[in-house]
Amino acid sequence: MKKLINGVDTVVIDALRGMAAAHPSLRVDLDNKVIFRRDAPRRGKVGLVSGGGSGHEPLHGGFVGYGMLDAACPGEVFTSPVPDQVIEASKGVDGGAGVLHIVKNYTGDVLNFEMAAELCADESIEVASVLVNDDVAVRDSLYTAGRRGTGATLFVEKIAGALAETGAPLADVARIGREVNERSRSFGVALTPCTVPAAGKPTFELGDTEIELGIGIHGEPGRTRTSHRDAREIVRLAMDAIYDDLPLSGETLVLVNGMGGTPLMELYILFAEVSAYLHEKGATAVRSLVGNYVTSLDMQGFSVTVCRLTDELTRLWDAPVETPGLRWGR
Amino acid sequence: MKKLINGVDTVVIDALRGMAAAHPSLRVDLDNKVIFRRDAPRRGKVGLVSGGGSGHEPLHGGFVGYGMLDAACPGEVFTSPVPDQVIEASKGVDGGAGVLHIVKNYTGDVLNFEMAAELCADESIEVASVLVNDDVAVRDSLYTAGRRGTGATLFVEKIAGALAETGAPLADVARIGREVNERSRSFGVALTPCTVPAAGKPTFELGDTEIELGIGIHGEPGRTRTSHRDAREIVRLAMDAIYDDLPLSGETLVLVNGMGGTPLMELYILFAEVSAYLHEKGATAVRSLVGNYVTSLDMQGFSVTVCRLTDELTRLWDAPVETPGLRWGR
Amino acid sequence: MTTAHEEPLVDTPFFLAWIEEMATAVQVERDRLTELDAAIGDADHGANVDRGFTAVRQALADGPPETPRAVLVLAGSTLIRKVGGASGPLYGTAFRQMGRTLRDAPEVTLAELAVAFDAALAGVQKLGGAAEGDKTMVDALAPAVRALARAVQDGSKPEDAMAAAAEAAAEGARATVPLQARKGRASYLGPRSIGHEDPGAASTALIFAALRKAAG
Amino acid sequence: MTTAHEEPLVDTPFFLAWIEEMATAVQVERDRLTELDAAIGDADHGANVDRGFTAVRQALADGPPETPRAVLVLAGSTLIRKVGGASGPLYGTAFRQMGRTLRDAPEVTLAELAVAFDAALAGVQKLGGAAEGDKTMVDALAPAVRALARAVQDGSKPEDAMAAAAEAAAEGARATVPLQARKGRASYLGPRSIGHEDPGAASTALIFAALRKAAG
Ligand SMILES: Nc1ncnc2c1ncn2[C@@H]1O[C@H](COP(=O)(O)OP(=O)(O)O)[C@@H](O)[C@H]1O
Ligand SMILES: Nc1ncnc2c1ncn2[C@@H]1O[C@H](COP(=O)(O)OP(=O)(O)O)[C@@H](O)[C@H]1O
Ligand SMILES: [Mg+2]
Ligand SMILES: [Mg+2]
Ligand SMILES: [Mg+2]
Ligand SMILES: [Mg+2]
Repeated sequence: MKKLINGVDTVVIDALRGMAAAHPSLRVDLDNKVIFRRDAPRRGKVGLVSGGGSGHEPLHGGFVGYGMLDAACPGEVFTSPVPDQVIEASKGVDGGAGVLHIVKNYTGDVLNFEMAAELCADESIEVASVLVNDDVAVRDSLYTAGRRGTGATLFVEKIAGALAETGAPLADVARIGREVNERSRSFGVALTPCTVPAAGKPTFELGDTEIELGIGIHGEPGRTRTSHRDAREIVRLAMDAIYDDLPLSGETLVLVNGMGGTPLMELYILFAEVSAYLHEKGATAVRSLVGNYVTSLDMQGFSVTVCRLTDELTRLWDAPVETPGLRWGR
Repeated sequence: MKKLINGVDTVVIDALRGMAAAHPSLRVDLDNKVIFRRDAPRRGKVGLVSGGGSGHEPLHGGFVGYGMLDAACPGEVFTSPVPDQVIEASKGVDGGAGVLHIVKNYTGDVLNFEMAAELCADESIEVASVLVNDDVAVRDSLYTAGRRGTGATLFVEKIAGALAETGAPLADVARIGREVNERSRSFGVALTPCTVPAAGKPTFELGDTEIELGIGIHGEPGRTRTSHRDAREIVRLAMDAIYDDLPLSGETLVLVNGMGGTPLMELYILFAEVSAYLHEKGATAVRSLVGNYVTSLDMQGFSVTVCRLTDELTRLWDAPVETPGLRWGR
Repeated sequence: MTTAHEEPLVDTPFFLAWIEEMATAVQVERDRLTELDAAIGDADHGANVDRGFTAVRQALADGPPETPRAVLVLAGSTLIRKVGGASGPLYGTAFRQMGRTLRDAPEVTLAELAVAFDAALAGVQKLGGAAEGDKTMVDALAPAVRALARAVQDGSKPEDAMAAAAEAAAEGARATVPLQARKGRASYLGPRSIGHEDPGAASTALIFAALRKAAG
Repeated sequence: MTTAHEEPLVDTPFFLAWIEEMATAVQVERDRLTELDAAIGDADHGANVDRGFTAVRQALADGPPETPRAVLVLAGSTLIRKVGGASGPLYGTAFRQMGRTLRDAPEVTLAELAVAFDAALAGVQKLGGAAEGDKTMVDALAPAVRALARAVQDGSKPEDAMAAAAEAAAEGARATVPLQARKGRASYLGPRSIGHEDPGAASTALIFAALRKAAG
């Protein structure tokens, strides 16, 4: 394993040091491992807290700032944060209007955020939660831990963040977050595994002509393994899986997301195919992001996330945002 | 080779289709392979044209837009564009105030841009050029093609673009571009080679415990091969090489740039070390970028670029920019 | 552990020894646990439990509690505070519930310990919602807890009861191999989760093996 | 090619045949050229010249020019317009300069051809600034041009003169192996460029091998 690190045990804290040095708009609490907006808490504004395992950067720390998150709690690599972090973050962003926890649906994330929420309640911090579960590769049934939260997390964070910035109450901010999640679906594909620093070797092996379909963002193998094929066909597999679950039409917001090791050029090639697919179905990508936003360390591959927009969602998407990873309008 | 493409011969055009679909603020001329600002040419404004081989995305196409480039000419992968592209681009952005060509110092880029500039002169388009050659890994001597242009290209494009936006004349825009180049230095390190689609296999082989020092951005091997080591030590090697050439002090602009396959987390770890190194030397990174900006397909590795700022350069760096790859202030 | 009374008693040093054995075991087996997790999860289980029990060992060294209850509650809350992931809250809850069931005395009876283990299992199941057969730590924990209770009821010596629990846990962990996961990350794999041992069940087996070791 | 006159003449079909042979040769050798470029450059030389000569073949098929001059000028400007990189302008200039040196007649003399090749070399050197020994295409081109001129001066038959040029080019390309590059990308490698054949010299050798083939 070759990585640009100082040691497998210090990757998270060393990266936080880098974020602190690079972004004066953030306040990084190295002791508690929490990334705050420098101006948090903001009086009367709902505080948005998200978090999860590290290794998905820029998610979540890169989305802390005006119009998006107030704080992010990075756990160890691929390990959900501990309740203490979430509690510190929640205390630090509570401006009296309550705190929204944005939680990706993984057993670990759910349990740790739940524990934190209970302890916040003990300290009279009002907490609401939005659970993100957009990944159609996993069936939501008695036989699974339910759908995973992946690319839609970014949409939820951006749109709920924009509404919170207007001074909207906690219930409304939570509502819009859930609405975004309900209107969004994702599907991921891997060309290569990734290597967790502490594990020291790739999480799985994949032949030279094989790909994994239906992967999550934790280097886990996907639902099925199949033969590698053209970008056009791979996009069709991904989009069909999404369409089967949520028929697409009208205006959509699309994220073509790299898993960390895929060149931007390839993501644009994929976006062209996604755009053509949508067109065929009578839908349009009126808003889009193409890049590495919700990653899986050095994995090569991509995910595509589609959100069926409403006028309100489009307006909130367009609202100004100023974070290390996403910025416009300011 | 596993890549998310439709065929090795169509990667550039397919990616351009994706850019066209993703960015309404751009006008992509698929026939001539030129990416324009939608509102080009702008009357009275110097037009900025850059270009080079593809495979370095977001450079250059991702830097077309308000406050930066007016057009970019992507060549085939790692192959400089042909003069026709540069001529089309120059014609398309000439608003009567002349055109600045921003050229990275590679034999191919220099020759093709020179030919284009001559033909532009025939058509009465005034052209000035800035040659970017910031890479300290190559000695500028009779025995080399001179220093390569790498990370500083982004600085030149941003800062010259900001000055052009103020309506400054061609000579001034060229002057500031050259000044940025002269005040900037870069050094790159690879952990893995990259794979050029048409070549189908990695450009070199590197052992499990080896790294290449002094690489460029075309998948070429570096100046020397050495053993892998901690991020801190690798950063020291890179920064010493820069410092030997240009002693650092005062306020600097720093780019810690991923080569395409390196996780953002690792880039932040590197940035923490760069920042500590500068501090030790009595310099500060008052402005910075951490991310994949000047890439080499799927290569794992990084480069670091430092520019010694002046008040004027800082002001122009801070000026609004609105491109797919770099955006603030709008 | 003292057996001087009619009813066998388990004392604070025993619990400290148990935790010491656990910390050593997960450290030694860290890579194997991570490899199990790489196959059907996200390759962090070894690192997670190692980080957790190392922190517990440290917390106990910093201020050694005086009762089994306090040892277990401190261990549990340390796990919750240091591990993260799914296993952090689950193991943390297990130890905390175990501790909270006990009287705050320097020694507890074997029967009380059996009840405490039952509370651990109940805590894990309440929090995680997993039943036996879902391919989780519950598949090692539940049979181990049952085996201990049965042995205690049968009047076994402490070391025999704990050995029975360790064997049941190991057997339960092995038995997860052919199962398809229905909880946790491995459930995302659907049928592809079959054929691999569950990492949490494997670490639970280590915890009970440590119990047997601590019993001498 | 006709040799009916006292002085041997080279006609348009010969030049067309030459280009056809070149296009075939670089297509066949595309991967080898790219591998040479991967070792000391950026792994695109095979793709570059293949794309270029395929485009030249197409341009000639679309509107076959009637004179050697027109064939060469069209070939040169097509290369400039389609290749990019360092080799595009350099090869493009070589062919254009060659053509522009010739009279606009359907046949040219061997002596005129030798002069044209000399112009090609001069064009490449003026544009790229490389001297012999810098480990570039010039290391194959210069000796080939000299060999051709010498053979013509010695009154050799066209096929012999071209064979001599081809041999000199091949020898020149081989001789780049031990050199350290001083121009082009390979120069970035410093001493590490030693031990590899220069890709541009290798493709130049192919161009002269094609010349010999076209001569029969
Ligand atoms: N709902 C659950 N109930 C009980 N145990 C669970 C549950 N979900 C996961 N586990 C256990 O947790 C283990 C994984 O722990 P770990 O790898 O540390 O956390 P994560 O899955 O968050 O990466 C699984 O092997 C399984 O035994
Ligand atoms: N200054 C120069 N003069 C002559 N030939 C050169 C010069 N620079 C490069 N070359 C030739 O060009 C070849 C590389 O061509 P190619 O790979 O197509 O372009 P690039 O180097 O731009 O990728 C080299 O092998 C060398 O023979
Ligand atoms: Mg985990
Ligand atoms: Mg090239
Ligand atoms: Mg795990
Ligand atoms: Mg090349």
